[in-house]
Amino acid sequence: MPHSEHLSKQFDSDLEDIRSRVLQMGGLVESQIRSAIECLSSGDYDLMAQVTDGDRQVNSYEVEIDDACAHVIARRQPAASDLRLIMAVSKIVTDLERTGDEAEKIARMARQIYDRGRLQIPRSADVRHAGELAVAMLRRVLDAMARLDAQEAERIIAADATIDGEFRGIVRQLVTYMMEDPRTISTALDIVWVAKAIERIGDHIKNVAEQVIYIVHGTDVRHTTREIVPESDGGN
Amino acid sequence: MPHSEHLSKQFDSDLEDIRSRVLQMGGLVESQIRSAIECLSSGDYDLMAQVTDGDRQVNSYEVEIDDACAHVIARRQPAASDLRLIMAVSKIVTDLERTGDEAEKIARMARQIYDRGRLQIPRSADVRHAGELAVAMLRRVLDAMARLDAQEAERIIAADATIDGEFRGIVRQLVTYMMEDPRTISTALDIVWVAKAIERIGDHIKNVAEQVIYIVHGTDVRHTTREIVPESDGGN
Amino acid sequence: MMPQEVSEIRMLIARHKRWDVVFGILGLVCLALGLMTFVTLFVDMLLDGYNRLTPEFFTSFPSRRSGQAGILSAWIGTTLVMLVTAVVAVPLGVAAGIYLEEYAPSNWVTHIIEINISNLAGVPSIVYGLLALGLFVYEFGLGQSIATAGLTLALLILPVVIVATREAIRAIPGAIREAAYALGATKWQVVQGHILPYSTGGILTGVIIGMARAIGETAPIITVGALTFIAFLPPSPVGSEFPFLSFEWLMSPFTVMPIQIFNWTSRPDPAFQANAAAAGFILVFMTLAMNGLAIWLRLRIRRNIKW
Amino acid sequence: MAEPKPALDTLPIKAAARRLNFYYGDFHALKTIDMPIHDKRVTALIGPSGCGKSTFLRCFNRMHDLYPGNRYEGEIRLLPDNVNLLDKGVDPIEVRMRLSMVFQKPNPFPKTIFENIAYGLRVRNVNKRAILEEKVEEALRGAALWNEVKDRLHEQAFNLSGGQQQRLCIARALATQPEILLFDEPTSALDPIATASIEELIAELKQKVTILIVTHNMQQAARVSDFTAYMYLGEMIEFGWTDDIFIKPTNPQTEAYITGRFG
Amino acid sequence: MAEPKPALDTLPIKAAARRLNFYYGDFHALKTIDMPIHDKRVTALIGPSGCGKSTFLRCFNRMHDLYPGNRYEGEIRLLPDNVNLLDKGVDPIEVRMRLSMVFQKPNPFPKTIFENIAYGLRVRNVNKRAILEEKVEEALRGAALWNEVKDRLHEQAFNLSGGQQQRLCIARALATQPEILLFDEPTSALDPIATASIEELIAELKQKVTILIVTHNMQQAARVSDFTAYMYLGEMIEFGWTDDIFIKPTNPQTEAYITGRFG
Amino acid sequence: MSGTASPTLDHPMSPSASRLGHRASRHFKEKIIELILFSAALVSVFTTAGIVYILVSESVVFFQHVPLTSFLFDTQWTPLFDDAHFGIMVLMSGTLVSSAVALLVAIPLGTVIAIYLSEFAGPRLRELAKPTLELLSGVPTIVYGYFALLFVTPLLQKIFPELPGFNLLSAGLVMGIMIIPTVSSLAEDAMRAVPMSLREGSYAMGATRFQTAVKVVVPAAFSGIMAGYILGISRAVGETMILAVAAGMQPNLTWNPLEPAATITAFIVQVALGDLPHGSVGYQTIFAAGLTLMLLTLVFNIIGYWLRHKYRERY
Amino acid sequence: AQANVVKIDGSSTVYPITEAVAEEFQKSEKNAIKVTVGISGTGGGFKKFCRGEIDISDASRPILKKEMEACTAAGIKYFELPVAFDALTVVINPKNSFIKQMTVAELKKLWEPTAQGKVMRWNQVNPAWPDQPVKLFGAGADSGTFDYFTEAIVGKSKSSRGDYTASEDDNVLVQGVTQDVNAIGYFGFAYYAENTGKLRSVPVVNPRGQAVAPSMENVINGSYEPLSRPIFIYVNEKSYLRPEVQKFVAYYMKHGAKMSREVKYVPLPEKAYTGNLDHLKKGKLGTVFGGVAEVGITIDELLTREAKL
Repeated sequence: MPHSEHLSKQFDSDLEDIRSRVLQMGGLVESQIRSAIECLSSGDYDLMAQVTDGDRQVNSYEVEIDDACAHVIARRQPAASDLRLIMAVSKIVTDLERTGDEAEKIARMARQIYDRGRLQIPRSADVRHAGELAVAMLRRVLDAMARLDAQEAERIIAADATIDGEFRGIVRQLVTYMMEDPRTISTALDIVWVAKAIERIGDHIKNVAEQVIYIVHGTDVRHTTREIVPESDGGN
Repeated sequence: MPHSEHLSKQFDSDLEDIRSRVLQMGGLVESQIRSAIECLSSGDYDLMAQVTDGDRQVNSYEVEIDDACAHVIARRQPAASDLRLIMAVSKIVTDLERTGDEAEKIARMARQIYDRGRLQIPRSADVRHAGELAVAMLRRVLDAMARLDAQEAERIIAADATIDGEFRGIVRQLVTYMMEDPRTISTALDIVWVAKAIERIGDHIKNVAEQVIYIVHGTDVRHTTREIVPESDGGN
Repeated sequence: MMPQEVSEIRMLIARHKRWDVVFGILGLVCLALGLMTFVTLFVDMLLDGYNRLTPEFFTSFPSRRSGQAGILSAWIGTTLVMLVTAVVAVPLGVAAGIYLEEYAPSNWVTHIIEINISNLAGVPSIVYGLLALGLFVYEFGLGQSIATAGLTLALLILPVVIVATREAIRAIPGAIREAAYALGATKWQVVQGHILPYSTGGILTGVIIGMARAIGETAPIITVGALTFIAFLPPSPVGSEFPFLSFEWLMSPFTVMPIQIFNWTSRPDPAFQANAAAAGFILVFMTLAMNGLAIWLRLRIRRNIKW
Repeated sequence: MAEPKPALDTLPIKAAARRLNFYYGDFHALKTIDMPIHDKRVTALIGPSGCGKSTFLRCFNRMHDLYPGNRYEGEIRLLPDNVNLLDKGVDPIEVRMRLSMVFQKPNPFPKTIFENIAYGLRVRNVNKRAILEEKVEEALRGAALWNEVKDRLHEQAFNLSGGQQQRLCIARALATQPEILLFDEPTSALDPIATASIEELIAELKQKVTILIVTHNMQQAARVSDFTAYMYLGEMIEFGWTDDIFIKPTNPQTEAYITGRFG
Repeated sequence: MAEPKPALDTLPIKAAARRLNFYYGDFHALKTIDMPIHDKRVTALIGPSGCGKSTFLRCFNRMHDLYPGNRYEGEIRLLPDNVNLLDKGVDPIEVRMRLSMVFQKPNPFPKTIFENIAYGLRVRNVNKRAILEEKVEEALRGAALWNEVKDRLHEQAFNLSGGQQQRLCIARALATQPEILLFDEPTSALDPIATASIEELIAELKQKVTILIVTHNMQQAARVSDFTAYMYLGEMIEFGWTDDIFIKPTNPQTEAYITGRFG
Repeated sequence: MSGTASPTLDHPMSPSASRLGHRASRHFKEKIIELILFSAALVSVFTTAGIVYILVSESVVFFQHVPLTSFLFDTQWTPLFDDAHFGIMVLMSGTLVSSAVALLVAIPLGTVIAIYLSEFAGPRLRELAKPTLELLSGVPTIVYGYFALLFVTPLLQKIFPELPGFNLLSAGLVMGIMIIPTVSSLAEDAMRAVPMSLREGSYAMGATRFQTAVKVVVPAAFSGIMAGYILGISRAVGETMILAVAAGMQPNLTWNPLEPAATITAFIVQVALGDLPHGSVGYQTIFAAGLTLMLLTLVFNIIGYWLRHKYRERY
Repeated sequence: AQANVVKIDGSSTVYPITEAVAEEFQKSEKNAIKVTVGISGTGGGFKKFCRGEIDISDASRPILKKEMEACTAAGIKYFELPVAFDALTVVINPKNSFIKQMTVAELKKLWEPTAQGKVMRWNQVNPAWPDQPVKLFGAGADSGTFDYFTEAIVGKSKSSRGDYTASEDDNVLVQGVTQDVNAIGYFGFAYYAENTGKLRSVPVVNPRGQAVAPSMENVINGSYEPLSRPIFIYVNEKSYLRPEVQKFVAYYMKHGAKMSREVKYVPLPEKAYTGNLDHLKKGKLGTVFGGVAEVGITIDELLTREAKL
């Protein structure tokens, strides 16, 4: 992929703008997830409200970037890597936005859990661990996108299985937990949703990683590796 | 929106091809959901396998249509309504594919439930009802897209709340159910996943409807109505 | 722009525009000077020769009596000489033009031919007279015949015809040529089917302008030694017996209009000056008609062929 | 790009056509056109061949006055002094001194690079060598040509490449510090690379000068302009932000043209 | 479009350049070019000005033979009879009878519409009125011009519009049933609407004839071709399916050109 | 196509074998035609060769009698006198002075008229004036000769009472008028060929008509204008009858246009008409003079050629 | 050569007479016989004559040695037939008041080569004349007129000053003298006779001391000396075998006197023409001048010489 500049500086700056906005958006989503997980363990209501606010910002990022993509296509007729970037970005922002939604959902669950007065959250360490895994993955995928590193993207796709595994483990343990004490069902179910959200974040990150590969190589890897990967049960 | 033809018949046929593929994909996804719901009540293993197979087809639709969109942009430099169509289609197929994934997930859950030997499924009527609602919504949104009917799309966006409501009801009842008989937790949780899948289908359909509005008016309605709509609890 | 700046600019413009007016007037004056000269000449000749412009003037032979003298042998001689000139110069000139534009490789031979032609165009007509005297009259033994005069004038206008042909051909866009070649046409097919038809108008215009120049030429014909009293007509080119065509006239002695004029102007009897004026008027009228024809052709072509 | 666009009526205006009609003899070429030209912005005129976009452009510096049988009606007001450029009392030469034009084909004069640019100044009776040199350099820098030609200012302009020639023409137009720069399909005779450099230049020039550009290449309008006006059969069909024209035009005719459905 | 594309080497080939070199005097214009021309497909040649794309195209019907100092090396094989078009023993006129060409600017002969099309046949000594009439109609239908001109076949070709003239030139090229149709920037002199109609025609023609087209307009190559070859400085940089060239070219130079990063 | 190549089945036209036969005769015919056309082109070379041969071979005889130095440097031209002098400078001066006078008329007037017609005049005036003007060069020169002698000279004598009846001035003036269309026509053509875009470029800078004409159009058309001048010079130098009639055939080494003088052409035509025995040295002088004239025009043409190449239009 | 055509070429001086004869002759023959008359000058005429291209050569002087040799070499024999007398006339502007007559010496002073650039004013020729510039007009140096005038006045053929306006076209000289009050020129009598209103002839003092004005009578009676000269036609012997040439020459001799007078030349006495016919009949070929041009031959002298042949 050429790193030289376009003849049109305006085009360069348009693309650069889009790229950096996507990374900003990714960074924001990353901190959203981190905060949401934090909410879960701290029960910090302010932070929860902050996450809700942050999601609005994530949403507006999505709208703006999509708009920018349409403008680049309309005004610049991008081709080859530029076109792939735009097409991929348009997909990526959807995934990032939905990741943001999941983060907000986690924060909302945290509020629900703390509203119920629960102070001890079942499997919170596991959830936290899974959450951190997701944050790390997101960071890696953003990095891969910034560096156009397709190999890293492939590793990220493979790593999604780990999160899926964590999720299945958490759900299995929560089921046991619920069976042991049916009164915890509501809370456990909230945790299940949190776990599900994290699992879903993993999926979105995987989607982003697939788009990174598309940007770099122009090959659509969706639904190819996935089918080789052993089927996950449960959520996905 | 002009219904006249392009000077380039090839362009016309490319666009027409994309449009009809999206509708075909939508039709396929619709039947996938229908079949999956059917699996749930009938426990028909063949049908379940069929849904799994069908999902592969949905996936390849997604890849093909995305490819076609990239080609139209690279080869035709679409503008205005054509550009909006392509951009929207690229978003729509993602949502349709994920809808397909959810259908497959429902079928997988059904298998899991029937594998466990359960013959009586809790809240199956409610689930079925929610599923039928989703199928109807999908049909409506495909229709709206075919007719470029933005008003219908707006109604569909509003209708998503109904499915969300159904979902919350099902979950609430399942929690009660689980509390009553903790042994049913596994199965009930499967049903929760099914309900969640249907709820999620509703979300995807809503996304599609938003894109239909974008196609018609060029206005991005995402994250606008949503924030006015009262917050849903639970899944989303 | 500041207001005072605007007013400054307005003054500047006014000053510059004064030149437009001055030059416009100057141009008109110059133009009028040229045109007036022509008109003066023309009218002067008409007035001087008016009384001689009778039908008999055209049907009478020259005579020592100014009142009986006419231009019959002169205008027929001129016509025949022009015929020879055209018949020789047009095919040669057009062929040479076609060769140079369509066939000639870019080598020293072509270069020499090209430089040579542009030089010939500037060679004084009297030098052609010397050539004709040495070559046609003495070497070829053609004598002071219509053939000699025709050939001499043909050589004289050959560069004009070649240049006109080349220019007419050059005006045909290369794209037309390429189109024809691309359809598999041979070079000659291209020339025959396209180059010639499309350049005909331009060539004709050039030929007529060349002929208009030749018709008034005096010096080379004098040099050849053709200042002659001729009171008879050359043999008719059309015979009543087989083969009906005769070329005897080619070798016939002749006189032409400018020679007749020259002759008359050098007569002691001033009455001949009127004859000269009348003949001059007719000659100018002939060139006028030829130029008119050329202009008409040029306009017609401009209307019919657009690239 | 993605910042919200200011409302049209809050933007400063450099010129405005008001009920402009134009006739070539009996032919009604421009029909009651109203259009603002926003200050320090690029406005593109697009439309199919014969739609009148070039005709409209050429009204701005009264080029039509050069040929007989042409007639204007209505006004083109130039701000801030609110003079009607089409007024009979306004000298077209004065108009042309205030609005420069760049043509379809690069048309440098058969002079040196320096003299080409100095021409406009000399026409204004600026003849001092020092001033000329300063202005020429300034104009060449403005047209992003200085570095390429500074060592050969006294060579013939024809030795430049097509794209350089066109930039020279832009420099020539800039040298007189025009209030509006008119471009009449400035890249239609250039290859894509030269075209890109001209477009790039236009993007830079709008920092300093108001630009009106006619282009038959829709994509070019999309690339370079802030505003786009779509014309058809001598009428102004739609005027708006370029982004809006190209993504969500409001007029079905504009839509048809933009999407290649014209007919 | 989205059906899987067949592997390149399984497609039938109409012609192939093999180690083709071309020299204008001392200038090495084409450098060892190898390229297939697939049968009944549109192959586009793109690249910046001076890259040799037109030069390459003009090798196919030996147009370079018209001008002195040009020299070919290598082969262009025409299938199925496997003749080398560049062979000294092969008459360029014969080559031109088998491969027709359409030029940059519409170049109808200043003759009637009928005679324009009949010309190629007449050159082949076809002079029977009935046959000519039949072939002319066929060619005009093939060029989608019949309906527009059938009532004025004996009018001057210059009375047609630019786009019609170019379609007439295409009809003229078609009349002799060429094996390959060569287009040398066929729309660069046309407005967008006429361009669209020519592109449309090319799309239809490929049902019947193999097409090789040179275009300076990348987007046009993208629109009309099945295959695209990118040339630069006389070399063939990349050849492949148009979709691949425009979405995922493999060569960085191609990528740079396609994305407008050329330099 | 090579002879062994398989026939092209898909080609609608005749099979390749017959095409090959066709081709052989085609090539033969093409070659013959080319040869014919080439011969036609050679005629011009033969013409020049003939001129040079005639002039040189006769001049050689002349120069056997007259040393080249005296031909070039003698200040008298009396080849037919008993005391014969052969100073070609005498005729040359007459030729150059008359040409200079003619060009002083034709070049400014011709140029002004060309600029006026091309840049100032309306199309109707142009369409009318140009061909009418061209008629000036169609008038037989003998007519001009008497016009100069009988009309212009008396007119000039009102201004210069000392002016002799025969003089270079009046002949030159009339010759100049005759040459005007040669200059103006070519110059105007060259100016019209300057693309409108250049003019528009200038007007768009705020230039007036005059500024545009003088600063842009004229420089752009310079080479074509030069071509007109050169052709004008050639015509002036080669003009015969006007000078023979009106300049006074007096071999007079002078640079003063108010005096009578003989020119090369006038001398040639005078001798050609005279009673001189052919083959005499006196008679051969006309060839030496002709050769000089030819060389003179050659020099001008070469200068013109060089100028045209140096200032070729590139717009 | 063409049948039935009598080809004549040569001197412009003889031309008017020959032309007039030819015109009348053709009329009398009802155009059955064609006659062409060219003007190539005497030299040009002899060149053609000695190449056998023409039948008759007009000559304003006798055939010269060189030409005789050429004719001999080509095997051409000829009859020499004097046809008229020409009187070279010295003319001045009618407004010239001081010249009444001129002597040969004065003319010589004016025209001799040494005068070139020196004798520029009238008073240098004759102190009695005013201090006015002299404007000279004369025949072209290639003409028989010039040869004769220089021989007669300066004493040596072709010996003349060069700074005068020379013209082959005598009308040009007429114009020159007419336009300039200080002009003096010389040319054939015919041109003076046609322009008596515009010119004044100068009586020249003859060897007998009489100032004689040029006129028909004075030439015929031999008093106009030394500026009168005979003019000739030369007839190719072989051509004379052709009946049309015979008829033409006969016609010429019969009507020559009348025609000469008509075109303002001095006719020879009748016996001269009959003598010529006699020569033709007897086949008397050749010239009586021996290849040199002489001056001052009177009609009588001429007749005597011719008779001797």
